[in-house]
Amino acid sequence: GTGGGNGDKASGGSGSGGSGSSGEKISVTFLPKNLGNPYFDTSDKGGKEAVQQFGGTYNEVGPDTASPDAQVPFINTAAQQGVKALVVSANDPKAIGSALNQARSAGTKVVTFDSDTDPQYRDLFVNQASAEGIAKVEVDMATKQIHDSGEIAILSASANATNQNAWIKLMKADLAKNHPKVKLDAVVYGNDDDQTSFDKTAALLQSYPNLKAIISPTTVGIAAAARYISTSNYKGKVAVTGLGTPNQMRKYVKDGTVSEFALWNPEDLGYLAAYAAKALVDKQITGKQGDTFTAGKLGKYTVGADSTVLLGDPFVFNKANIGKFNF
Amino acid sequence: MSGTSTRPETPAAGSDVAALTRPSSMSTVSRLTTTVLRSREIAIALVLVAVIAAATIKTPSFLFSSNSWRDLLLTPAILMLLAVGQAVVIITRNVDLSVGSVLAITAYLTGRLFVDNPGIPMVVVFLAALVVGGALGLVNGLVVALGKVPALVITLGTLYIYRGIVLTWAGSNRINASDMPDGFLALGTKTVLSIPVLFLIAVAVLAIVGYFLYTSRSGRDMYAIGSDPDAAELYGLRVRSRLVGAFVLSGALAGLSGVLYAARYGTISSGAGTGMELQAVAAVVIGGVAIFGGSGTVWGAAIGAVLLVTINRALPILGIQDFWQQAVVGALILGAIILDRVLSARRTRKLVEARDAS
Amino acid sequence: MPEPSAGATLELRDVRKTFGAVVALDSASLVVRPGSIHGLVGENGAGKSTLVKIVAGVHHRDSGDLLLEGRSVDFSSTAESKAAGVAVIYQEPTLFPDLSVTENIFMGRQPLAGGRRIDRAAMYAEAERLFTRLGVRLDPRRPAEGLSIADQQIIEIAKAISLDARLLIMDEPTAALSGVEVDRLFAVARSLRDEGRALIFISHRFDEVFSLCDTVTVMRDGRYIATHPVAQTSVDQTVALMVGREVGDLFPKTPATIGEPVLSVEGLTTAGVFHDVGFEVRAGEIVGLAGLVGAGRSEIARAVFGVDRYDAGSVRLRGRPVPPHNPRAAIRAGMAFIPEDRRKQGLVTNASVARNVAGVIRSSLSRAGLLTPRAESRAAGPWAGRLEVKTGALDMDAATMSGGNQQKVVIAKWLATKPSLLIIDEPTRGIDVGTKAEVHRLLSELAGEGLAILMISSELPEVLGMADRVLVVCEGRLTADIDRADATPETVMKAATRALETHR
Amino acid sequence: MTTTRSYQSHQHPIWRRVLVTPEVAVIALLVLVVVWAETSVPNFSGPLTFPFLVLDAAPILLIALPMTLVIVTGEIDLSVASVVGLSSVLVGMLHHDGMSIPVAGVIALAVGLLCGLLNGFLVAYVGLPSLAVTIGTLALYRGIAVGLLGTKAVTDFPLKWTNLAQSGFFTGRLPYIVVPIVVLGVVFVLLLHFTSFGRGVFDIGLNSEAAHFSGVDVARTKLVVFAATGVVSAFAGIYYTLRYGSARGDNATGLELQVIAAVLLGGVSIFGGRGALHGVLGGVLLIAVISSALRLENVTVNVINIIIGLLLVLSVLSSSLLAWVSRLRSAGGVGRGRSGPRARRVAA
Ligand SMILES: Nc1ncnc2c1ncn2[C@@H]1O[C@H](COP(=O)(O)OP(=O)(O)OP(=O)(O)O)[C@@H](O)[C@H]1O
Ligand SMILES: Nc1ncnc2c1ncn2[C@@H]1O[C@H](COP(=O)(O)OP(=O)(O)OP(=O)(O)O)[C@@H](O)[C@H]1O
Ligand SMILES: [Mg+2]
Ligand SMILES: [Mg+2]
Repeated sequence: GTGGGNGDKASGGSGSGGSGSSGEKISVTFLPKNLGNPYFDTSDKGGKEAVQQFGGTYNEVGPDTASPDAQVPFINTAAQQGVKALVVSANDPKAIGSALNQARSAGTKVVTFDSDTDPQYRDLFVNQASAEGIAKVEVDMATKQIHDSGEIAILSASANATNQNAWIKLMKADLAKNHPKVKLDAVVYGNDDDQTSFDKTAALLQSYPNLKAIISPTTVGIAAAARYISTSNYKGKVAVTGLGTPNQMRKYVKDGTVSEFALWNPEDLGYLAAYAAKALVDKQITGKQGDTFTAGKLGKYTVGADSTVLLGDPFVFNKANIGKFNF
Repeated sequence: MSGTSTRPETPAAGSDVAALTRPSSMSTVSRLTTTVLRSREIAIALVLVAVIAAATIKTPSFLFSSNSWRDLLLTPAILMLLAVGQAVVIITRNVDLSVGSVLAITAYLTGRLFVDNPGIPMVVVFLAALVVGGALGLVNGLVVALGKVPALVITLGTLYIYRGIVLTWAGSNRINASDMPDGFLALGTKTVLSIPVLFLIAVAVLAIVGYFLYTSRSGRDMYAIGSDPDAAELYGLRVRSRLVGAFVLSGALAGLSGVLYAARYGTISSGAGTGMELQAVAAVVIGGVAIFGGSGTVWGAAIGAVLLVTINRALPILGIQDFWQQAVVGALILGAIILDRVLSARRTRKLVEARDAS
Repeated sequence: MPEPSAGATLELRDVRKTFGAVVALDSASLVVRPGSIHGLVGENGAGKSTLVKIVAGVHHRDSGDLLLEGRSVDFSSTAESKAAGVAVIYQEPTLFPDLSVTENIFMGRQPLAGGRRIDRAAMYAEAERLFTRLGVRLDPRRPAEGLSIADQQIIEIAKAISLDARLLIMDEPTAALSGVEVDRLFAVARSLRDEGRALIFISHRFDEVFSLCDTVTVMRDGRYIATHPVAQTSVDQTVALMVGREVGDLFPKTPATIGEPVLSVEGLTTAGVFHDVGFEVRAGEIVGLAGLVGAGRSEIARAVFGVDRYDAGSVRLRGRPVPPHNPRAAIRAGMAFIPEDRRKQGLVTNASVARNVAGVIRSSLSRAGLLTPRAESRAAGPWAGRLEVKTGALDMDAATMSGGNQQKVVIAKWLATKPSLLIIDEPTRGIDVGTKAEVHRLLSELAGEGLAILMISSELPEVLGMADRVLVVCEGRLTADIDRADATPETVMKAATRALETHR
Repeated sequence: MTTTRSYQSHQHPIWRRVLVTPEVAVIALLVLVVVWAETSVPNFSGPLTFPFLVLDAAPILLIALPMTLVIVTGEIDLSVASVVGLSSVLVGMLHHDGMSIPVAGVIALAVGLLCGLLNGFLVAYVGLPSLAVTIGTLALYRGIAVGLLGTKAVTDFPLKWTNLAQSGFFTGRLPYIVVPIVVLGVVFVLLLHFTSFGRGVFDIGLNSEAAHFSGVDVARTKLVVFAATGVVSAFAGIYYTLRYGSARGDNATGLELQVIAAVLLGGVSIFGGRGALHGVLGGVLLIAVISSALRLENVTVNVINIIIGLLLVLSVLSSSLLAWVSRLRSAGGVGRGRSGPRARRVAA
């Protein structure tokens, strides 16, 4: 639910996109961190919608586990196939870099979304929200619920997740600076696995009996933490917040375990990434700061520093508004 | 004829050696107590108690907070079931590496049944998971028993195949807690007399399987087959059907754990249970079941599972950082098999010495 | 074809069985009557065990008739034959080491109490009864692990008897038993016969066959040859039928010039196994190591060669010390060791003849560190030839060969190392008379060439017939050193049981 | 004993011995798949296929070499992927602390050797079952790797070194990693198939007691093969780190099952004593080529999983199936076989 502008497909893109510079369809491959992850299911759905709108061919591939070495063969395959654009959420900022560069030298445009690589490996990064914005909204949600004092903990994805680690760093700084009475007890890692995240939550609560809130900046983690707490008598005593999808969290918002959590619209994220890819393929933009393009129904976007396009601010879901979303 | 009968220096009743070579010379009570006290199960249970005690002393809430007791029993329930099935298979000198993938299939099946058939009775879901798990185990068992091929290879193959099936079926779909009825999800945490239902299920299964292995002919056959498969064949034991039975049991229990997984974790994706097979084997090994079959009990395996899970929960409390936990678990497994080795070497030496002395 | 008989317990007619290209049984026939002990003899590979396994339902015959008490039967598993009253003691013991001896006896047919629950008390009581009948005192609750081979054989016998079988088949049950134990077994067998049961007894020891059996059937090359009442035939006649040709002298011992000491052992001790063992073997000499089974002869040999550790003592070969627990060093020093269990210790049965024969010398066959199959074949050929190993080609698996031929392969493998000392444990165990004579001739010939030979044997005639000197072991101690001239069954047996006498 | 017999070396002509083997079956299948992919999978015949294939398969290919020896001795090593992870972490940490890549690499290799020696010692000298031991060290080594690095991931490797792992001769057509693969491949083929040590490895797998009685140092041989597995896994870990330019504790998780699957697919018996390295090479490449071709066909990873699993099951079943078929055939024709070995024995 962010971004704005007109939804007219006639603006800019489709004219040159349908026929393309070379006269063939624009092939776009989406490579999420892993398959079987509903977050990417949703974002890729947005990507598919966009690609269909501008008349390209859409394809989604991915490994079954979220590890960089598993992603590399799919990047290689895309290069072999000579797809026009690859839209990827990186499992490691560096590890897939050389594969991406190989794909780029074979003529593929690389757009990262959700989780970035080092800038030299891609043409453009479509950022869901600024790291500062995400860190701030999470800290704000948590501290508000515990009246700005008490112990909290963070349940993250894997220990090496780029975006999570960046946010955690910013959260720590924010806490130290603006919330002196809030103590961060621990950061634990659930590896984006339901069971591990769930068991880690239980262990957290046991190790830190005075815990007042858990922040989980990952959709798998927040759902697992909410599930554990909703079935324990910590319910109502320990707050859970972070980044989650409405469908996963609906039950816990309704039963009062969770009062609010945040996310951008992943569908819009995929949609924007697809249009950004198209703009690159059409040579409408090159990734230079100040380039502009129109992303279908989302309207006009401008490339920022470091070849980054920002989707918008995170959106906060709560009991009042969650009913309006379905993803 | 037997030297034992003619030699003066038969071991005195009650001695160490006597417990091995002349158990009948002891009274029933002392025989039972010796057996129990010397058993591997007790050793593991003691380690478990020590771990719990240490963690509780450090942080009393480990045992005495409201949820702790419940979680202490609840968390290992799923691994216990897998370990019981795995133990039976390993006792027959086989191994079942496909259990993690079977769990994923039936966990997803559980979710799907609830999503596609609102109001479906829980019993039907449990039965469906048992049947599907059993059928997947049947495939393993038939291939291993009829093809006379190593179980390690076959179940490594079906590990991939079954995982591929659930990946195909589930795709990126994820079953969320809101997709399943509250009554079912409540099962994941419900307690009876402060004991979690899932744990009761696991213990009931454990008791039935343990009783069956000890007192039924087919149960004893499993030990015989694992002890010496060729001899079992010559003996006229129904080796094939017992092997198939062991794999069906393991599959069915993995199927059952799939349902429990759904109830407990509330979220099911195609990646559920990845890597659980090695944990189950590790629990069995820790529990004192010989990896080459023929000896050990499901009780040991179950205690091994509880120990494995509890250690993981106790380590952060004992001040071991999150990241080092796996290393500690590895050391625990090595310690357990080395201990087992020392004990069995001692036993063998005593038996041989007893023979030499006679 | 033996005379068919109306009252026969077991009757086989023209039974045939092939394993792939191997014809194990060509046309086997046998008639066994109730109340009789029927001897079955034949060379290695004659098909005796295969015949047994067909009756037991382990193998399925390709053609021919199998009748049990006149009815044609068709067993597809050992369970079926068991149910039909056939009990078998197989050539290889079939115990479950992890289980108690009682469970071993009653496996698969344990007495049941209510709810199909195993009635352990009844089972132990029944086992006690069996052991009493067999005159042994084994604890029914002890595990089978760690039992001596003789005790293992007792369990097999108890198992077979407890089946209350009409037909009891014993495939070389005495191979590992000592004299006393054999006598006890025979007593039980006779009492079973007197109860009207039928027994089949297979052995390579003719004295046993002739003292126990009333009828004997000879097989050769998978075929029925003849059946005679024991009273109407002789060992020589039977041997001639078995071999199908004349067997020369069984112990062709030729005198050899005895030279320098090759092996000298001093104060060899392993706690609980053997004590203060010291002896010498000279070039050209065959030293026999005699004693009861379990006396510890094999252990001494194994310690000397270095496959087992020892606690104290020294081993020297031609004056130079041989390091303990290091078979490689022993081989380098010039020792060769032919162990008692061919299939488990002597051979890699699933490897080719060439690889087996070249197995010990292969490191010397490699050029620049590299070894080729061709080099192995070339080295193996002459040795296999010298031993007259019967095989189609050098790359056949040793598993496909008969016991006698396998033994020749093992001997060839060790002779290829050109040793100065040969230790040979039970050189002819489970080997038929024809091959036996060949092995003996070979040993004699080797001694004549100046090889020092230490020969362990449980067959007294072999020891007396072949050895220049007999060392007797009793309970891990050397109790006598007897010259060929003075060695008689009486002197040897006396020394072999001396310690026992003093103990009592 | 004056007459000495002479023997033919082989019962079957050379073509039959060389061609009718499980290894050749795997290689034939590989050739078929390659032909199919070249002709009908779009883009497979492109210039990028080969280098990508080699770069991706390299760790499996490398580790499969010593793993074959381990499995031929009748043991198994499940800890290899954890050694890869540990070696990767060490290289990363040491490099991060200012050490040069070669020095860090040597230390990683040494630690890999230690890991292998620990496995080997517990299996060979303490006599523990390798399946249980290496499940333990799988957790132990991985745990140390993860513990050492925590949330950090070292990624700042010098281009010089990452290039070495990522590119190749002829503008990248032939990856440099081929060189160590070929060298180690030749070494291991010679070691297993053409040395006395290799014969010992087979003998141990077939009958370790008999091997011991024939002077094979069973324990030392096992120690050596486990140690070699540790070292090569560590080398694979270094390659892995540089290839992906990233040292993380969880690198190569799950690789052990892929390696074992490839080795078994290559015709090596899990019971030990049987197998050949050309078959293993075929097995690794077969999985790699199938995966690559199917990805190009946009077939998803789940189907690839299923196919690998099926291949594995069929590869072990095939010998049973063949035996079954030939039993059926021989049961049909009882009359034949009379002139078998028995006839020869009588004649002899
Ligand atoms: N399972 C089998 N596969 C192939 N060949 C076999 C098999 N079992 C037996 N044979 C072969 O059948 C023949 C008869 O073997 P069998 O074991 O019956 O002989 P035997 O008379 O019992 O000899 P021994 O006195 O050495 O025990 C031999 O040539 C043997 O190699
Ligand atoms: N059931 C068994 N389990 C393990 N080892 C055994 C078993 N039976 C025998 N042994 C070992 O094998 C050895 C050989 O046993 P055996 O009874 O043949 O006597 P021996 O010591 O070899 O003496 P000899 O060669 O004089 O007969 C035993 O001494 C023992 O060490
Ligand atoms: Mg026989
Ligand atoms: Mg002996």
